[in-house]
Amino acid sequence: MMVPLNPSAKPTSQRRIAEGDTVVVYERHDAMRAVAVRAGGVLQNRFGVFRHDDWLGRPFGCKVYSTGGGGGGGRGGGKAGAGFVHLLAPTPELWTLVLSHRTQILYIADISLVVAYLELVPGCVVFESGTGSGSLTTSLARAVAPHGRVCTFDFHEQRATSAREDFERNGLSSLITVAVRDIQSEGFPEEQRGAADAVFLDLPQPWLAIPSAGITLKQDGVLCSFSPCIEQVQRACEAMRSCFTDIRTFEILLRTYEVREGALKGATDNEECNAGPLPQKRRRLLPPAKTLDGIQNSSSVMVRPCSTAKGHTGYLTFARLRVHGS
Amino acid sequence: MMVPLNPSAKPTSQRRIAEGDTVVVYERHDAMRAVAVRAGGVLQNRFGVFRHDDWLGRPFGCKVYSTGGGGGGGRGGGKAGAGFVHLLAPTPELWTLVLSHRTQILYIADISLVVAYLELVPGCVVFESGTGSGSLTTSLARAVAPHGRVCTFDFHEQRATSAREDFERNGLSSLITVAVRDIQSEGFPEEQRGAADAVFLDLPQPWLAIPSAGITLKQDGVLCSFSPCIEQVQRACEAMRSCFTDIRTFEILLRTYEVREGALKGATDNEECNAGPLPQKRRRLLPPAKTLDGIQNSSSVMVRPCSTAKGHTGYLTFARLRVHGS
Amino acid sequence: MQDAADGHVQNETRDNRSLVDNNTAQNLSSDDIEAMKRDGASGDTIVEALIANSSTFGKKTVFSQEKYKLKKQKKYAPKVLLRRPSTRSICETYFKKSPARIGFMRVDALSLLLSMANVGPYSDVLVVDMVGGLVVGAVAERLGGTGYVCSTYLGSSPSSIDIIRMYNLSSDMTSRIVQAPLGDLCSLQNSFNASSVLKDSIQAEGPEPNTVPVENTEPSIPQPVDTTVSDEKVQSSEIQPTNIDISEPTMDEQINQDDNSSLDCKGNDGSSIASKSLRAGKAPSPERMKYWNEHGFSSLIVAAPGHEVESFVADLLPLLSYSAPFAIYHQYLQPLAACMHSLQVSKTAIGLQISEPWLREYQVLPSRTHPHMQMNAFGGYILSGIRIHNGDACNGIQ
Amino acid sequence: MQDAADGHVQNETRDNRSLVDNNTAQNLSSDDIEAMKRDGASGDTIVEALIANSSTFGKKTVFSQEKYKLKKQKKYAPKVLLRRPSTRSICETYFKKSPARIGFMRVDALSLLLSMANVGPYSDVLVVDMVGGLVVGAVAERLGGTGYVCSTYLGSSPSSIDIIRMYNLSSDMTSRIVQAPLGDLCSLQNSFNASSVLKDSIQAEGPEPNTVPVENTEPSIPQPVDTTVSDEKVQSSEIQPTNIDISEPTMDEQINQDDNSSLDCKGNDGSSIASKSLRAGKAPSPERMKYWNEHGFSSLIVAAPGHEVESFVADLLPLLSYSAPFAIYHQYLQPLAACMHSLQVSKTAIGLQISEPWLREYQVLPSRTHPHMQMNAFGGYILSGIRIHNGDACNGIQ
Repeated sequence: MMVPLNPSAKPTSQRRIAEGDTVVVYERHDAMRAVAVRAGGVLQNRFGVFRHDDWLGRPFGCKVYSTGGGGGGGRGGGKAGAGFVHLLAPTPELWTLVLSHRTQILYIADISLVVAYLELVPGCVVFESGTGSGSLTTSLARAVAPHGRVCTFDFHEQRATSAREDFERNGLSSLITVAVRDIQSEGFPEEQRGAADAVFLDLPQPWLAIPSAGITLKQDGVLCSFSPCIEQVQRACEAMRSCFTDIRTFEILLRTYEVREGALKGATDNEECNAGPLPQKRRRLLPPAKTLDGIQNSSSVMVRPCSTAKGHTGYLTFARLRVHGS
Repeated sequence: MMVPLNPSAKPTSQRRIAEGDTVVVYERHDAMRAVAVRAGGVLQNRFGVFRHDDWLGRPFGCKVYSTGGGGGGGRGGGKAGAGFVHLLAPTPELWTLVLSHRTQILYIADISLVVAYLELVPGCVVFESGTGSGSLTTSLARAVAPHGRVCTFDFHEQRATSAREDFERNGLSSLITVAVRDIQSEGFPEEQRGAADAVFLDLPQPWLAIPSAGITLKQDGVLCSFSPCIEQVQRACEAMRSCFTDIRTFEILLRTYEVREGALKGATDNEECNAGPLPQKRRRLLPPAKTLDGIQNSSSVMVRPCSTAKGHTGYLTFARLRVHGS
Repeated sequence: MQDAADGHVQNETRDNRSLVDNNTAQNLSSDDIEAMKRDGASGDTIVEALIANSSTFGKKTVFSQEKYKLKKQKKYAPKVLLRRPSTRSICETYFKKSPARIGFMRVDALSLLLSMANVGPYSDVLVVDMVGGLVVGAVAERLGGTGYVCSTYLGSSPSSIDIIRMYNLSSDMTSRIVQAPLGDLCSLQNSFNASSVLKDSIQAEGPEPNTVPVENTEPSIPQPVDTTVSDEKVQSSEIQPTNIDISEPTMDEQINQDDNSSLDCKGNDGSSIASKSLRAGKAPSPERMKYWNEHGFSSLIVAAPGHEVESFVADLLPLLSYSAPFAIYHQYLQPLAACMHSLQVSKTAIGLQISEPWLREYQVLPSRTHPHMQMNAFGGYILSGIRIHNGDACNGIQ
Repeated sequence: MQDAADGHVQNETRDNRSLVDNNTAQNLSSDDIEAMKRDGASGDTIVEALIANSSTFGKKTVFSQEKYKLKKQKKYAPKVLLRRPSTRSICETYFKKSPARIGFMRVDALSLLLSMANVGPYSDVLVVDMVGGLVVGAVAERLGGTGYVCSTYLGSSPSSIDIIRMYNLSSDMTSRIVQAPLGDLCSLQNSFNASSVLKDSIQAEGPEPNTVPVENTEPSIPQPVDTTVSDEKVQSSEIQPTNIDISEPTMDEQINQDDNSSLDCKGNDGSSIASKSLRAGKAPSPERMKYWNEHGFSSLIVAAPGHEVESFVADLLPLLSYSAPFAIYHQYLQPLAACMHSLQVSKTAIGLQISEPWLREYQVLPSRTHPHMQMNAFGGYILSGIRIHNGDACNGIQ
């Protein structure tokens, strides 16, 4: 259960992996997958063959080894030749990294800003369209649990069905309702008028849904619209100005850093520095290591930004429904 | 002379400050001003009164003291009570920090990207509109000197005159021609057809000047348009698509870092850590220093980004004039 | 923003070519303005007078006109917004008014900490909060009266968590905030003897260190939060990361008293809110301590921006459940790098990543859309990861 | 970009609600495509066939249609651009193809170095280039055959400056590139005896260390630059900052041979370009060494991204004129911080600042304008400042 609805449902050091649990199999930071544990089940990856039966009764966070056959190329590990992985308890953050991409998804930076700026707390009711791959939906559910509710809409039938299955598998069904509906042309259901503390829109033409979002929100409720292109933001802001206030547009990026045990070359050997150069031909033929004389090494942990990063995900526009008479 | 047109004109350790020189008086990183040195001249600032006569014959980069009267509050300095400043040789970078702002100006990050992407090298001819405060113009002049030329245009008469005076004072007159002309409505002068290696536009409606820029450029010449708002960029790009190729829009920001001799508190004293807490009332009354027991200090040079920075200057769109038949 | 000021740049015929920069354009002197103020003129009236007396206003472009107006309005007729406090507004206000107090933690960094530490219902979140209580309050808000936030501290003196008073916490939510010295948690962890565990924690429970009285005792009738903090309390926040002035901000966000409807559904999911003399930051009960010792905390957040965190984290990590995520905030990169490196070497955590959020706000207006010209260029660094069971034998704890 | 594809999102009636993700939309198999290739079909033909055989293309939005087309075009019909080399294109290419070779120096960082070091006509620029010659070449381009770029190095073995062969340098410009060991420059500086100065520098001039033959001997008829570098030369670039693969990039920028018109005015301002066997990286003449000893260099650029720079800079700074600016590039922040701190303490420089350029490219297209989704998140750090006379007596040098 990804978001525990009672204290005993959460993964602790004493809670053991049982049949039916979803675990996140961690190979590397950028290589994970979600696996539903079942008796007799088998996972095969580049580190070998892993039997689910070996996982039952172990705590989340444990390290499990492949069973001989096909092992090879493992990540070191104690047992001869056997590869290993770690079995993690699923969280909305891990889910975002392992879910099937049915659409472009939101990642942790946008998600956490959305939850904070929508001012979601337990008990809130939040509406979302479209559901997409359910990446944000899962975090919305955690934010409003245990007594709140997420109503999410997608016009794409297959997508809604897949999302519903995912939520079911992750134990979120009691928090999330998935409906098939084209919010851009039909708006949110009339009967939900004034029901939402917050509304989130990730639509190609958000301006079409904004009047309906205004009707669906409680007074002073917060709307967020996510769009990759600035033209969508411009039209959305224009549509918001009549009924919304405090309209603010943000962009959030995450810069990541890489760490290594470093060794910068020094330059303190002044005698060498003052010596005349040797004939150039001979120097060229020396192997590189031999020419590093006069250079000292100093060692420490070095850190620098990673070279590549997501340069843009989208713009987040937040606005608050104007309170009558203000 | 800010951009030397012969080897003897540059400021070296043997070239002394002489009457008529412009010096940059440096108080602090963010407090500088340009001063024309003249016999009998006097500079008064918060550090006291400085007599130009004391500066004559000294090298650029030297430290000079105020003459008693009004000194006070100096920056330490050796001589009792006297404040001091440093006298620097002007460069286009320093000029950008001391010039009179007649308009919004371009700063070093945008300027250096413009010079690189316009592929300016000595001998180039570059057209600019508007001249504004002449911040970019000065860097363009350095890039094309000694044999190139900058033709700059501004529709604002007073501004053009002031810029011309600045260039004169900085010894750039032989490199820069300033003309009063509304490039948006009149375009660049017809007789300059095909004369420019590069054209730079900083205009509210750049799209109006782009056809003329195309006519003024040599084949394969590079155009740059600077605009603060994205709508200007969108219209400019649209106007460029008919005659230009390789249209690329950039934004450049400069993040600055602050350095200090740091002392992070450590947390290695485990015995203290295990002791029970003292009654809370008494603790509150102790001065802060006394409650820091159990904490060790480790010292090093710490660096972190400065809190505030320019968040946006403008977008730079570069494009290359399409070569006939390509 | 004025919807009327829609003038598109491209349709302008006015420009500023004839404006001469001689500072004589305004006919109203500063004495005149002072006199108007003395006579009780409103800010809006003064702005109108300034416009009427500007010889150049009419010649300016629409864009410049509006810029002028906004500038003058900001100076003479500032607007005040009333709004209920939330993590968002509390963090934004502190970041603007006294960023050093909260270790330069911007709201996006705080939001990331909460996500990265998987804070949700029934979480038992271990927190080191040396940012005045900002993190403790934010976690309590997310817990919504379930689970626990256990604020731990080094040595014998708890860190100040005064900022939790700014949050609109119900008594139910406040009761979920406990404080315990790290030593007690560690000694529990190290002892396999349940009785010594209980002894230690009972000892800790005695004095209720640094208990913060919560003003807001009746959450069903929200009160404006207390905006001033006594000198004594400011002094007690002794572990501030830097030495800059840490005067308390004046919160302009206040509870909107006429707007209970939207508050009703939130924060206090119908449970008991009756207890009057509620206090945050009690010591946890022995049973609670025993539970945490056996089950581990569900996650960890460290916000000690003036401290080395490497050894800190080495002590804290064993207190977590296996598979529990953690997030460590810092204003400097190097301490996090050192910490990440030692975690990599010790193989006690995986999924390690140092990240820095980069937040940008935009002005979106017809024909003049661009990022804000001034920005907060720095909101802090975060090291995140997941505690793992690093033994090869995997059938029990420890 | 296709001007025809102007379809505004808001006028669309098609959307992707009926698209089912089952990977059966393309009726052309990869075997079919291979067969077309063997038959010599052009890339454009293959793209058209793919579109014609896509069962869903017609149902896609205009936006998705174009995205599909561009993606397929990129795969099957890549375009090649021919262009003359410049600092911009050389740096961009290396940054893309082998960033470690140039110490992750992005073009905006390189541009900043040139500005911050005030590189212009008649400059005497002292350079430490451990980025393969990228900086030396860029400085030579800006000097345009005036002044000097003196590439100095530690120890006895000069750093490789092979990349200067990628620049379109005239013989005049190339002759302005000299190389001298730092020891020679320092010993000159330390000796007040002019004769010893000359002796040292004459000794240095003998062997012409690491002279790089310049292929491009007739700049009036530009030749395509040589894109391969022998193994021997790659090996000789021994002071590479990191250990990743430093294979030479294939330059897709080449000299546009039919476009001499715009080249004529640039780079070789009419002066002698006759010398055939020109070499870059000779030792400077004794007279030149004497001049620099007396007058100092006009500025300094250090690009030693794998080195501690603090002690380096301590040796280099005295070689500059008073008031000369300097700019030090690094891929790590901490060495620059240490260097900045020691310069602050020693009071040998002012105007000290560490900055990091942050470059972002945008897609500007009707209804779909946004920053590029992928970016180079890092282009290096720069410490800049100005050397000052730190003595109180200010009437002479030293």
